[in-house]
This record gives sequence, structure tokens and C-alpha cells, in this order.
Amino acid sequence: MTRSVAGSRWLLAFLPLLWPLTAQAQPAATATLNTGDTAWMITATVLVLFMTLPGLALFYGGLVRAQNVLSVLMHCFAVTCIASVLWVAGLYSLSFSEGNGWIGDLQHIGLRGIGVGELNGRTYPETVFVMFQMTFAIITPGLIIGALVERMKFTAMMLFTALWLIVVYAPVAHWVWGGGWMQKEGVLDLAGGIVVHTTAGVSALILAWFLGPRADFRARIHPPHSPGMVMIGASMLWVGWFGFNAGSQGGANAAAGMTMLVTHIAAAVASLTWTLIEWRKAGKPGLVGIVTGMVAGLATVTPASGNIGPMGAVILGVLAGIVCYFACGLIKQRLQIDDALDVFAVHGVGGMMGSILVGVLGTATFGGSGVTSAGAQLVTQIKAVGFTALWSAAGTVLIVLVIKATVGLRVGQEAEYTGLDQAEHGETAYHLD
Amino acid sequence: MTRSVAGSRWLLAFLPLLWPLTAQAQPAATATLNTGDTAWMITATVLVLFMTLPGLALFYGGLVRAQNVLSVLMHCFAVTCIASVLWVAGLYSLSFSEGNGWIGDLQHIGLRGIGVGELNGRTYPETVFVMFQMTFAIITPGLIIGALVERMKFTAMMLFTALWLIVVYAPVAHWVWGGGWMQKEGVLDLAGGIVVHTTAGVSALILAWFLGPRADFRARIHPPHSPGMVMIGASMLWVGWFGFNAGSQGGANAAAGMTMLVTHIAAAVASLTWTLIEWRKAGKPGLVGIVTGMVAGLATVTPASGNIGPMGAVILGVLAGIVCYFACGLIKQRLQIDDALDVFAVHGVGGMMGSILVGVLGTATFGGSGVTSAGAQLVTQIKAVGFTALWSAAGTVLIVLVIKATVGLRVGQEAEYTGLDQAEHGETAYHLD
Amino acid sequence: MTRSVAGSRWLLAFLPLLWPLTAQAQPAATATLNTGDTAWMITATVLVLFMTLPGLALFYGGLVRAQNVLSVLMHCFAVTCIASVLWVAGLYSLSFSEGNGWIGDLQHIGLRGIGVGELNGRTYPETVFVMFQMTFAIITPGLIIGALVERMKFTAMMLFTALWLIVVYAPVAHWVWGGGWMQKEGVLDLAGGIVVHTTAGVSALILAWFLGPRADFRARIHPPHSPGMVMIGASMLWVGWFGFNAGSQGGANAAAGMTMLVTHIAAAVASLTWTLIEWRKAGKPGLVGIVTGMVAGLATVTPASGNIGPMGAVILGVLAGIVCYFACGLIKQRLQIDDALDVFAVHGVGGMMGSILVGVLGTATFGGSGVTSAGAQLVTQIKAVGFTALWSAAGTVLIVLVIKATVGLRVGQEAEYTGLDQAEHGETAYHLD
Amino acid sequence: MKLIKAIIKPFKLQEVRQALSSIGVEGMTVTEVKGFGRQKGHTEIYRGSEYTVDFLPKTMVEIAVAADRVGEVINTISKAASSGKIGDGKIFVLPLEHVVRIRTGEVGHEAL
Amino acid sequence: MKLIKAIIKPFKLQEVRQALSSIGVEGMTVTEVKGFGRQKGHTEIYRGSEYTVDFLPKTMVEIAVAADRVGEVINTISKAASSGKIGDGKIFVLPLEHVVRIRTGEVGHEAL
Amino acid sequence: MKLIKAIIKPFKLQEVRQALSSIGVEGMTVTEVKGFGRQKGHTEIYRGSEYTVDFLPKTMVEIAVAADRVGEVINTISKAASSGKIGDGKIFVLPLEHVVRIRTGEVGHEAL
Ligand SMILES: Nc1ncnc2c1ncn2[C@@H]1O[C@H](COP(=O)(O)OP(=O)(O)O)[C@@H](O)[C@H]1O
Ligand SMILES: Nc1ncnc2c1ncn2[C@@H]1O[C@H](COP(=O)(O)OP(=O)(O)O)[C@@H](O)[C@H]1O
Ligand SMILES: Nc1ncnc2c1ncn2[C@@H]1O[C@H](COP(=O)(O)OP(=O)(O)O)[C@@H](O)[C@H]1O
Repeated sequence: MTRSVAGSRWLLAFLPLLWPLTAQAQPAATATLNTGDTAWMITATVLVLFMTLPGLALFYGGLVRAQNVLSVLMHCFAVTCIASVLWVAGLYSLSFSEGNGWIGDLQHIGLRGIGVGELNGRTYPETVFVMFQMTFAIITPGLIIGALVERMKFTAMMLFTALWLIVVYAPVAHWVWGGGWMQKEGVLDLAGGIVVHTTAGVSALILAWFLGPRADFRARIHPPHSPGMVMIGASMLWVGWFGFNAGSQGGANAAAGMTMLVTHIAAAVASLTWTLIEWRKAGKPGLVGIVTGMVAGLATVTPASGNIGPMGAVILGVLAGIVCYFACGLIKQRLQIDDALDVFAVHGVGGMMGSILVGVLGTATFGGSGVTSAGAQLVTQIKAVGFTALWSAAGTVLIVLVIKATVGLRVGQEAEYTGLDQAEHGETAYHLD
Repeated sequence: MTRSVAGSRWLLAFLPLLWPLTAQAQPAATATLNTGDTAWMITATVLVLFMTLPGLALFYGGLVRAQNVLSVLMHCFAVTCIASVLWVAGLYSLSFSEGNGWIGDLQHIGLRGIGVGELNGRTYPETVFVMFQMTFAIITPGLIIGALVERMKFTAMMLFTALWLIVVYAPVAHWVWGGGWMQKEGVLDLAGGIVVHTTAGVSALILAWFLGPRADFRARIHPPHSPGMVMIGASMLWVGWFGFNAGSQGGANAAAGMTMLVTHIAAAVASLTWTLIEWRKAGKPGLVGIVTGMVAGLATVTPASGNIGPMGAVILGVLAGIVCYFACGLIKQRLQIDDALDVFAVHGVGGMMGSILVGVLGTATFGGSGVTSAGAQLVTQIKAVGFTALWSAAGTVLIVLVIKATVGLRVGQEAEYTGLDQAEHGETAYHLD
Repeated sequence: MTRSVAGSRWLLAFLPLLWPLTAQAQPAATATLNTGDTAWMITATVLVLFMTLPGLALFYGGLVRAQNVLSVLMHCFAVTCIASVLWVAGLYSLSFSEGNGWIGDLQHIGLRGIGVGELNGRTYPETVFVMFQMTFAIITPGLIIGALVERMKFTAMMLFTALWLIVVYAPVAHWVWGGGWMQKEGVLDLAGGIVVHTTAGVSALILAWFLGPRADFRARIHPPHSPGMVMIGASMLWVGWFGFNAGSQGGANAAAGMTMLVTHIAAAVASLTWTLIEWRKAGKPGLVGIVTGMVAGLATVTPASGNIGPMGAVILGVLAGIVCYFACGLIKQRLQIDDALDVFAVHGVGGMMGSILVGVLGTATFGGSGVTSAGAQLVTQIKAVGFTALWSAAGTVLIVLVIKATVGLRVGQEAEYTGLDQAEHGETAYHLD
Repeated sequence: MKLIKAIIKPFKLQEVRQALSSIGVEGMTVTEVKGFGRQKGHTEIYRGSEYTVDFLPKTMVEIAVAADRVGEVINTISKAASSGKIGDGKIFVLPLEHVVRIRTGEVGHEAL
Repeated sequence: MKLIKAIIKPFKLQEVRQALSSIGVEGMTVTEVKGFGRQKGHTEIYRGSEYTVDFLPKTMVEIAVAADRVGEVINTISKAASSGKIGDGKIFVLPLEHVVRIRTGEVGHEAL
Repeated sequence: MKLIKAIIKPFKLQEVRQALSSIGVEGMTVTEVKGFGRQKGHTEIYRGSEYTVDFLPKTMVEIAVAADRVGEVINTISKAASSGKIGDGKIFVLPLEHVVRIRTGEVGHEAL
């Protein structure tokens, strides 16, 4: 299916099939529950939730000023809650029930029909699959928070998250993982270079552009108020990411083991690469730098981690360190877009890069598996990444317009000066005396 | 068994059967070890320990003043150690060996007779069961710490914990989970609405009343010194709670999956409910508020999480948010009891509510399972909650009297002003310069 | 093999066999993948990585001055990355491929020959084994950081780590766990009393001696800048340690359960023991004290945790509390060696003690298993500990000389006064206003 | 006009503020400081080694007042801040030549 | 010479510094303080209970200047620090008898 | 009596205290401040962007002394605080009219 055809069909596709005409029986699943797979998938789910709470929250919270740290933690927490509720209400069904190539149907609305014993063809309960995928629907809008910190209204952020999950996340998840058109075309994206990082990264950039820069973005930006907090959060992201990537193999199997290994290698290599560049460029190797390199490495390896070998992981790690480092400067210094915590440069760029390069690194030449023709796979990957980026951008513009017309995007100037913790949440982060 | 009969029998019951007359052989266990179940139960144990260290410690530590934070962390840590030692020494045996309906015997004193290969009818080693249950015996007195912060002597707290585990926890654990009379009557309490939250909540309230309020409780209370720390702790409680609830299913099975799902839903719904109320009442949605809502939701769903479906979880989440919110004000403002960190209002009220409502929400009408007659089950649940609350109150009064007569409950006035960190532990929390 | 013979052979042994003359096929492995074991081993790996990031980093970071905390976090993070890369590059092969009694060969250089499906005789993928062992190769040099804080150059620390892993860690890991001479002699060391704690502890002491004390070590040392951070890190070490010890059983089996249990008991008992001593000696029970006791208990039980029962765990816990407490004073006050965070006194002394005492406590008399003749086993254990200590010391001296001759060990005086965060990394830990 | 700088024990701040308020003095500026004097710091003991914390946390209260109220203010502070124990602190009085209220531009006594 | 102590709103510090810099005053010492005055603190509400934070964070800027520049400096600060709302702060002027620059030993105006 | 305010580099505090102690001055009050002056702040670089920290952490030592000891105290501080590099700081001397020791009610020189 070419993009133009896709473009013409989607409006049609979304509407009539939302409610399944006949509640189709699932194809007879012959799988039985495997306790080892179940044990690992529950654990992986816990790990991915841990990535957001408190991992991502701390990673982001430490990067802002002390007067805004609570608002960041609050955003992450509230996004977790709202995404969870929407997921159960209907998004799981839209993402993972049959539907058509563009969107699932509503047969599992309110988790209808997902009984205790339901396996749905897997070796672990569907309830666990619902939960595992929910943690992805939590962290993805969570990532976007990094772009909007220190100035966006709490209400606006909540509304954005809800709409974004419906308009951007659920469709893309369906395309790539829920049996949609990209999956049918053979797109490779084990754990979300497209579904998670491309959507979040692109949307973050667009949102940051609409929000405008923080008050003193041009004159003087403030250093991270707590690099230690950043590092704690990053460490939790690292350990949790094994749930993210290896968990996406759906069981405690050999593939999960290799996924774990290449995930780790890419993270370590990207950290060192970033640090070396920073050391040369800025004179000193910093803590915020090394952990940012790690996150870049993990975002980059995520889509590829089901198909590459150690060699591919090293290559992705090096590229993540280099490309994401310079992307940060490009966005902030050149384009002067205040994507405050570099969501696009680190997650977006990394995720897109990995999503494309798996087409090459997944070949046997690079010790990978699952890619037989690099050329054809590259085309598939690039098309998927490109289309997802466009969709995310368009969806974000739409949502921003809605918010501007309703609750408004940005807090007032005084609130921004005082800090969102006081202004929006009535709290103070550090009463140390 | 009616309460009056129970009352008359218990004194007798406790004494003669403590030491088993004949070391009875366990009934021939036909179960074999399942590695998946074992993997999950070890992991669940780690998660529950993580809830206390550092989860609960941070959740509580962030809520007090900066001059008392170390004392809170110390309390949590020391309670973990003393509870572990007592559990191994005799409490496991009292709770989980056969004994009679009121208390176990001492056949497993010092873990006698629990060999490496022992399964005791489970699909995972009894050593792991000992550990899993130990983490419950740790966190339950840990919860009570929230009531006594900023003024109780360290020695008094330690003595309280030791006596309370013997007098309150071990018997109640035996009644509900160890084959005791409540279990025989068919009480439902998957993971401790009765054993954990009712006992801890009620005891906390009584203890707070005896301790008296903190020095400036009426004039001015101090805001949480670190809402961020509160949130980190709460996040760890959230992720750890999957070990608590889903782990209580004793394996990596379908029931564990559903338990995980409903646990999560209740937490998310309660968080949002609490926040909406706070937003309306206090003008702003705060971070401490949303995470308190989450804890309330989790405490409430805990006893019910083995029997309800998603719909029941939503109902419990909403109720937890509303009822626990107003309970906080009731205890502190109306009754003027300085249950400092709202242990009764959040854990006690939530846990009791969930323990009772499982009688209704566990019916098929609400998508639950395991309850056929709501009426009969409600009677069983209410009786169990009520009796446990009374037992906890009476036990606490007794222990408080012992402590008053010996080491004394409360630190001196100067120590309270200076802060317990310096006065009791000789340490300072923040040397930031 | 006696030590003198060993001494004469090792130089020879290391060289010719590094590259396998014939890439020997592995002995036909009849094992099949067990999902439960795999689930637990992946989880255990995550837990051990979590011990370093952020566990150990926080445990150490909280103990230093506020001006050096980021440098400690940076060290831990960078060590993780460099150790990961070296492990993949060649150290795994040197440690765990066949080779000879002294060192493995290079057949797995760059993880050559470790395919997705490879089990290598285990019930879980070799990729997971590579990862699990990697986390040990990360935390071991990580421990040494405690000796060098607040004064060592970042470059020197990195160089030290790299060389130390090659010269000390990989050989010792091969001797004890990789099929080397100690393993053949029947040395018992489940999870690294010799491989981890003896090597790190002894090397830390030597390195501290060469580095010299911190500027004001004699006049006035500064209290831990954040005992709360120390406690958070310690708590993470505690929960992670179950991955460390129980994970070393290689599966979700009965042995893992008992290992978990005895590990926990030793930690709790050592914490209380340390606290009681401190209470008596220093007048007050402190938070840093109780958590140090816990770490001492865990280090001590680590080598023995596969062979002892609960009684042995209690004995080791008591000894750990007492002996390590007084070892701290001995090193710092008597010997005036500024092993800043007591790596030798806590980890080294504890690990050596446990490694030796398993020879006695592993007998059936003490409820242990696997030791039939205490006398013979004691000789084996003492020889292994002694030889490893000597090897570690010699290796460290060698590396220190190389560093002194190249990049230099220590930062300048002004950098030390200003703090390493600014001087070495250009960052500030707390911008709280 | 005079500037009164009082160094007091931190936990006495509330009492001092209330006492000043009761005599009509509402404006003041408070700084956390470290005090060295006759009262000595303390030691913290970690792992058997003594760590010296040689300063004491103190609170400095600065109050600008009209010259004729100095005596009253000093007495009020003295009473409220006193615990009778060493380290209760000191009160310093400095000459103050000029005061401006930024918001209104008022000067002198008007601005206090 | 005079010592000027200005108590201002923290978010005005940048503007004040730039304004002073533009009239050639580069040296100053800044302290974070807590202010009590007509502007009142705020309440934080947790779990339905009100917690009072009765001070306001303020910033104190101390500037030593030659006597003849006092008027200019006061005006500059006043303008830059003013938001027209209550709590904008105060400027105090104290006599300064002697100044030494530690590095060079210069004294008096040289040392400013 | 005089009030001496010395702004010094933080890491010199110990030396200054010891030096003052050796001439019999034991009482002092210390505040952490931020300094602006000829010595410039630094930049921190994160992810390729420069962040300016334009103040320098400094330590302010306030010492009340009898007028006749001012010279000696200034010299002592100067010597101990000097590193010869820019940013070593300044010493200000202000007139001090009155001192009260809260605990005893002693005033003037007695109270120092
Ligand atoms: N000469 C001084 N100059 C400035 N501050 C002083 C002086 N002497 C004492 N102080 C301050 O007063 C505080 C209390 O003084 P101290 O001598 O300890 O007890 P007391 O107030 O009982 O005389 C000190 O901690 C210090 O902050
Ligand atoms: N008499 C005073 N002495 C010292 N500081 C004062 C005095 N009055 C006010 N201040 C300081 O000035 C700040 C602003 O004063 P305030 O009365 O709130 O408003 P305004 O500046 O508009 O008069 C206070 O927060 C306090 O720090
Ligand atoms: N005019 C001034 N008023 C108040 N403080 C000043 C003044 N000039 C300098 N300072 C303080 O003295 C510190 C050192 O001054 P600076 O000009 O950097 O170097 P130096 O002490 O070598 O002259 C500054 O950081 C500031 O805290």
C-alpha cells in the first residue's frame, strides 16, 4: 500500500468499522499458559511501569529548575493515571483488536470479553498483555512531557495527553503491532522505535514549537537543578528498559536473551561515545551527558533489538552517541526550538535512526536475523517511519489547535517566573530547613 | 463462630497448643516445583521488600520535616530487621503452622523442619513462602510508623513493633491465611485488607491518640519537606504492589494476571478521583494528593483483588478516592487526632472498605468471581474486619501500657524541637554546602 | 596444586593458550531451555545491574561531601559502561571459556559463537549468562570506587578500572567460576566472596594507600552529606542482592529459595548487631550505621549463601556486624589509611570472613550442606582467599604504577578543595534556589 | 533609624516573631546562618569515626526600626529568644541612615 | 562610603544586576533571605489540611558604594526591582567606615 | 564597637576561623552568599548548550569587635583569606552602636 493510497483511505477506514458488526470469535488458540513466560511478562510489565514511575519522572525532574520539579513529577504521574484509564476504557481495543488495517474495533471496550483464563493465542494471560501494552501507552505520552516543561498548563497537558493517545498512539500501535497495515507490510519494530519514539519525538518537537520557548530561553537557560536526580532516573530507565525490549519478545525465551544483550551493549557504547564527544567539545565529561548518551542508545536500539546481534548493537550505540549529541545542538541552538529536555533530539532522532537501520543491521552480514533483503526492508522501514512522523505531526497540530481554542496552552508570565510548583500545584519542592 | 464465643475461647486457645504434642508429618504433598511459579514468587518477594525499603520509607520520609526525615528512614529500616528476625525465630510458625483456629504452633520455630526441597503442597519452595510472607510482616508494622513520626522514642518504636507482631499480626495472619477460624469461615482477603491494612490502620490511630499530637499540631503544621521524595516512594509502592497482590496468588498464573490488572485500575482511578476532589476543594491539584489517592486505591483494592473484575476495580478506585480523602480531614480536623501521616484514614479506612465490599463486588454481577451470595459473604467480611479491628485496638492499648510503664513513649520537648535526627540518631539529613 | 607451583606456572599459562588452537566444540549439551529458569535469570540480571545503578552509586554518593557527589555517581556510571564494553569485547571469553586452569581462551572474543539459541549446557540462554556475569564484572570495580572518592582523577579511575578487570577480575573469575584451578580444587564461593569482595576489598585498600588521604582526613572529616541517599542506595543493594545470590544458583529452584532466605537473615542480623554496637559505643543508633551493618552482612553471607542454613546465616550476621564494625576503626584510625568509604573493612573483611567460614558453616552440624569435611574445606577456602588477596594486591600495585607513570592518580589541590563535581565534570549537584 | 540584627536559636523564631508582632513590628528579614561562639558544635559518629560539625545553625533576624523604638524591640527579642542556655545569641544595633520602600518610593520612617 | 542593602523579589535579581551593571556597578553580594512584612505568605493544602508558609522568599543584595553614588544606585535599584505590587521590598543605607580588598590590600574607594 | 563583614572564598573559612581563634576572637556568624564582582562565574555545558552560572559561591563572616581590635582582626583575616587570586573578597567595617547578649542581658563589650 503506497502512502497516497493510504492517505485517501484512512478517513473511511476509521469510521464504519469501529464497532464490530459481528463479535468474531478469536481463531482457536492452541497455546497453553506457560508459567515461565507469564512470570517474565508480569515482571517486564512492572519494569516498564517503573521506567515511568519514578524513572522518567526523575530523569526529567532533575533537568528542570527547582521551582518546577514537582510539576514534572506531577505530569508524569497524572499521565500514568489518565493513560491507564483510557487504555482500559477503549484504547486497548482500538489498538489491539482486529478492526481493519488502520484501527482496531471496539469489541474489547472496557476490557469486555477478556476473562481470567483468556490467552488469545499467547503463552501468558491476555490480562498481562493488556497491562504490558498499557505501560507503553503510559510512557509514550510521558516522553513528550520533556518538551513542554516549565511553561505548559496542567489542564492543557492532561487534555493533550488524552487526545494524543486517541489520535496518534492508538492508530500507530495498531498499524505496527495490532495487525495493521505496517505489520502486514513486514515492518520491524520490536519495542517501539516507531510506535513510541517516532510518535513521541515528532509530537514533542511540534508541541514545543507551538508552546514557544521558556521565558529566558535566549538570554540564559538554567542548569539542571539536580544532575543526581537525573542520573537516578536514567539508571531506572536502564534497568527498566530490559522489560521494555526483552519483554516485547513475549516470553522468557532465547530471543529475549539476545534482545537483552544487544540492548545493554548499545546503551553502554552510546554512553561512552556521547561522553567522549562531550569531553572533546565541552572540555569535561559530565554526568548529565553520559546518562543522556545512554538514553539515546536505548531509544536507538529499541526497534532493532529483536533483529540485531552484538555487532549491530555496537554500531547503533556509536551512531546514537554521535547523531543525538549533535541533534541536541541543532534543535536548540540552530532552530532555536525550546524542546526543553531534548525529546526529539534524543528519543525521536534515536528512535527513527534505529527504526531505519534495522533494515540493514538485521541482515546476517551484521550478525542479525530476520532481514533477508536490506534494500526492500529499508524501504518498508523508511516508509513506516516517515508516515508515522507525518501522522504524529498532523495529529499534534490538530490537538494543539483544539487546546488553544479551549483551555489555552501556556501558564501566565508570573506563574512561569514563580515556578509551576507553586503556581499550578501549590507545593514547594524543598523545605530543607 | 460468633464474636462472643470467640472472645471466651481465645485465651484458652493460645496456650496449650503452642508446642505441638507430636511433630505431625505434613500431609503428603503431591505438588512438584514449578520454575515459573518459583521465578515469580521470588520476584514478588523482592518487590514487596522493595515496597518497604526504600518505598514506604521515602513515602513517609518526604512527608515529615527535614529535621526528622532520617528518623523515619531509620524506623522503616530497623522495623525491617527486627520483623525479619522475629519472623524466622517464631512468628512464621505461629502464623502458618497448623496449631488451632486461633494461633499456629511452634513446630517451625527457628524454621525447624523447613528443608531446601520442602514444598509443603505448593509449587514453589517453602523457603520462598517464608520469605514472601515475611515481607508482609515487615511492611505491616512499617505502615504504623506513619502515625508516630516526629515524636516517638526509637526504643519505644522498636519495642512496640516487636510486641505488636506477636500480639496482633501473627494471630490475625493465622486466622485469615494460616488456616485459622476466619479462613475456615471463608473470609476473602487476597493480600491483606484485613491482615495488613485493618490491623495497621486501627493500631496507628490508637497509638497516635496515646502519643498525643506533635508540638505545633494545633498552631501550625509543617508542609511535607520533600513532596518529590513522597512521590518517589509512592511510585515504588505502586510497582511493588504488584508483587504484593499478584504475588498473593502464589504463582505465575491466570489469576495473578487479573489481580495485576484490577490492582492497577483501582490505583489509577483512585489517583484521579482524589485529585479531582482536591482540585475542587483546595483549588489546585497537588502531587502529594495524587499519590495519596493512589495509595488509598491500592490499599482498598488489596483484599478484593483476587475476586473482582475491572468494573469492581473502577468502583473501588472511585470510593477509595472519595472516602479516604474525607477521612483524612475527619481524623485530623474533627477528631483532632494527630495520626501524622494519615495511616488510619488512608490505609485503615481503605483496607476495611475493600475488605467489606469484596463481598458485593466479587459477585458475577459486578464481573467478579468467588462470591456466590453477597449477603452471606458480607456478613463474613464485616465480622472479620470488625473483630480484627477490635483485636488490633485492644492489643495496641495493651502494648502502649507496657511501653509507658517501661521505656516511655515520647521523646522530650527539646528533642522534638531539635528534630529526632539529631536527638535520637545523631545525624543530619542535608549537609548541602 | 600448591601455591608455589601455581606461582611458577602462571606466567606460562597466560600466554600460549589465549587463542584456542582448535575451536573446540562444546560438549553436547542435553539441557533444554526452561522458561522459569530463564525468567528468573533475566530478572536476577536486572536486579544486579540495579544494585550498581543506582544502588551502589547512591550508597556511595550520599557518604561524600555535596561537592563530590556527582563525581561518585559519574564513576559508577562510567565504570558500568566501560566494564560492559570490555566484557563483551573479551573478558567474558577470558573468564568463562575453557582455556587452562589460569585463564580462559579467546574463542568467544566479541561474543563470537554465542548464538541466539545457545544454551551451553544451562537451562537458560548463554546470552543471559553473559549478561548476568557482566553485572558482576560491573559491580566489582564499582565497589572499589568507595576507596578513591573525593580525590582521584576521572581518567585515572577509568584506566584503573579497565586494567583491573583484565589483570585481576577476569583471572579470578576464571579460577573460581570459569573452570579454573580453584573450582577444580572444590572452592566454595556461590556469589563472589572471593571473586567479588576479596578482590575489590584488597585492591581498594592498596589503592587508598597509594592515593594518600583526602586533604583534611586527619584534621576533620566531613559527615556524609546525605544519609538519606545512603539509605536509599543501601535499600536497593538489599533488594538487588537477591538477584546476586539467589541468581547465582542459575535457576528458579529450591536452592535459590534457601539462598534467598539465608541471605536475608544475615542482612537483618548484621544490621541489628552493628546498630547495637554503635548504640553502645557512640551513644546513638544511626541510620548510616544500620545500613552499613546490612551491607557487611550481605557481603559476608555472599560466598556462603549456597551452603549454609538459617543457623549459619545468624552466625555470619552477628560476626559481620561485630568484625566489620571494628575493622572500620582499625583501618581509618589505627592504620590511618583513608579507604574513604570503608571498602576493605566492610566488603573485603566481610567477604573474606564469609569465604572462609563457609568451610565450617556449610557442614550439616550447622544446618548447612555441601561440606563434608570442615578441616579440608577450610584449607581450600583459606588458600583461595589468601592467594586471591595476594594476586589482587600485586595486580593493583602494578596498575597503580602504570597510572602514576602516565595520567597520574590524583587531582590537584584546588580541584580537591573546590570539589570534583565542578573541577572534573563541570557540574553542580544542588541548584535548589 | 536603626538596623537591629539579632542572632537567635532557630526554634525561637516563631516566638520572636509573635512577640514583635504584638508590639506592632511586622516587618523583618530573616537569614539562616551558622554560628560560632562559646556554644560548641557537635560530633556525628559514623562507622566508629568522629566527624566534627563545628558550627551551629542560627537564625539572623534583621529589623529596621525608628530610633525611639530600639529599646522596646531589644527587650522584646531578648525575652522571646531567651532559653537561659548558652548560645541564645546576640543583638547588634547599627545606625541606619536611609530607607526606601521600592513599591511606593516612600522614604525614612514612612518606609519602615 | 555606604553599604546599601536592598531586599527585593527573587525574580527581579537579574534585572537589578543588569541595571546596576549599566551604571558601572559590578560588585555585589547576594543572600537568599526570608521576608516578613505586609505581603503575606501562602498556605499549602495537603490531604485537606492547611499548612502555613508564613515567610516569603526574598533576595538581599548588598552593595558597597562611594557616598556620592548612593542616590543613583538607589534609583537604579528602585526602578529595576519595582513591579508595583506589595512586597517589592526595601532599600536600607548604612554608613560604611572602611573597606579592604583582600587580594591587594587596597583600602577605601580603591577597594570597591 | 565595629561590625566587620568579610566576604571570602568558601574554602578559606577554616583557615580564617583558626587564625581569628589564635588572636582570641571566637565569636562570629557565617552566611553563605553569592558573589558578583570582577571574578566571573562559570558556564556549565549540557547536551551542547551553555548554561551560565554567573555568581560565585562566597562566604560572609560577620564579627563584632571592640573598636581597638579592628586593625588586628582585619589583618588576620586578610592574611588567612588571601590566595592572591582574583575573587579573594573584601572586608567591610561598619559602626556598631550597641550589643546585647540575650542569655545574660550583658551589653556592650561584655556581650561580645
Ligand atoms: N563577636 C561576634 N560577632 C558576631 N557574631 C557573634 C559573636 N559572638 C557570638 N556571635 C553569634 O552569637 C551566637 C551565640 O554566641 P555564643 O557565644 O555561642 O553564646 P551566647 O549567645 O550565649 O553568648 C554565635 O553562634 C554566633 O552566631
Ligand atoms: N522593618 C523591616 N525591617 C527589615 N526588613 C523589612 C522590614 N519591613 C519589610 N522588610 C522586608 O521587606 C520585604 C517587603 O516588605 P512588605 O512589607 O511585604 O512589602 P513592601 O515592600 O511593599 O512594603 C519583607 O518581606 C521583608 O523582607
Ligand atoms: N561593591 C561591592 N559591594 C559588595 N560586595 C562586593 C562588592 N565588590 C565585590 N564584592 C564581593 O566581593 C567578592 C569578590 O570581589 P571580586 O571583584 O570578584 O574580586 P576581588 O575580591 O579580587 O576584588 C564578590 O564576589 C562579591 O561577593
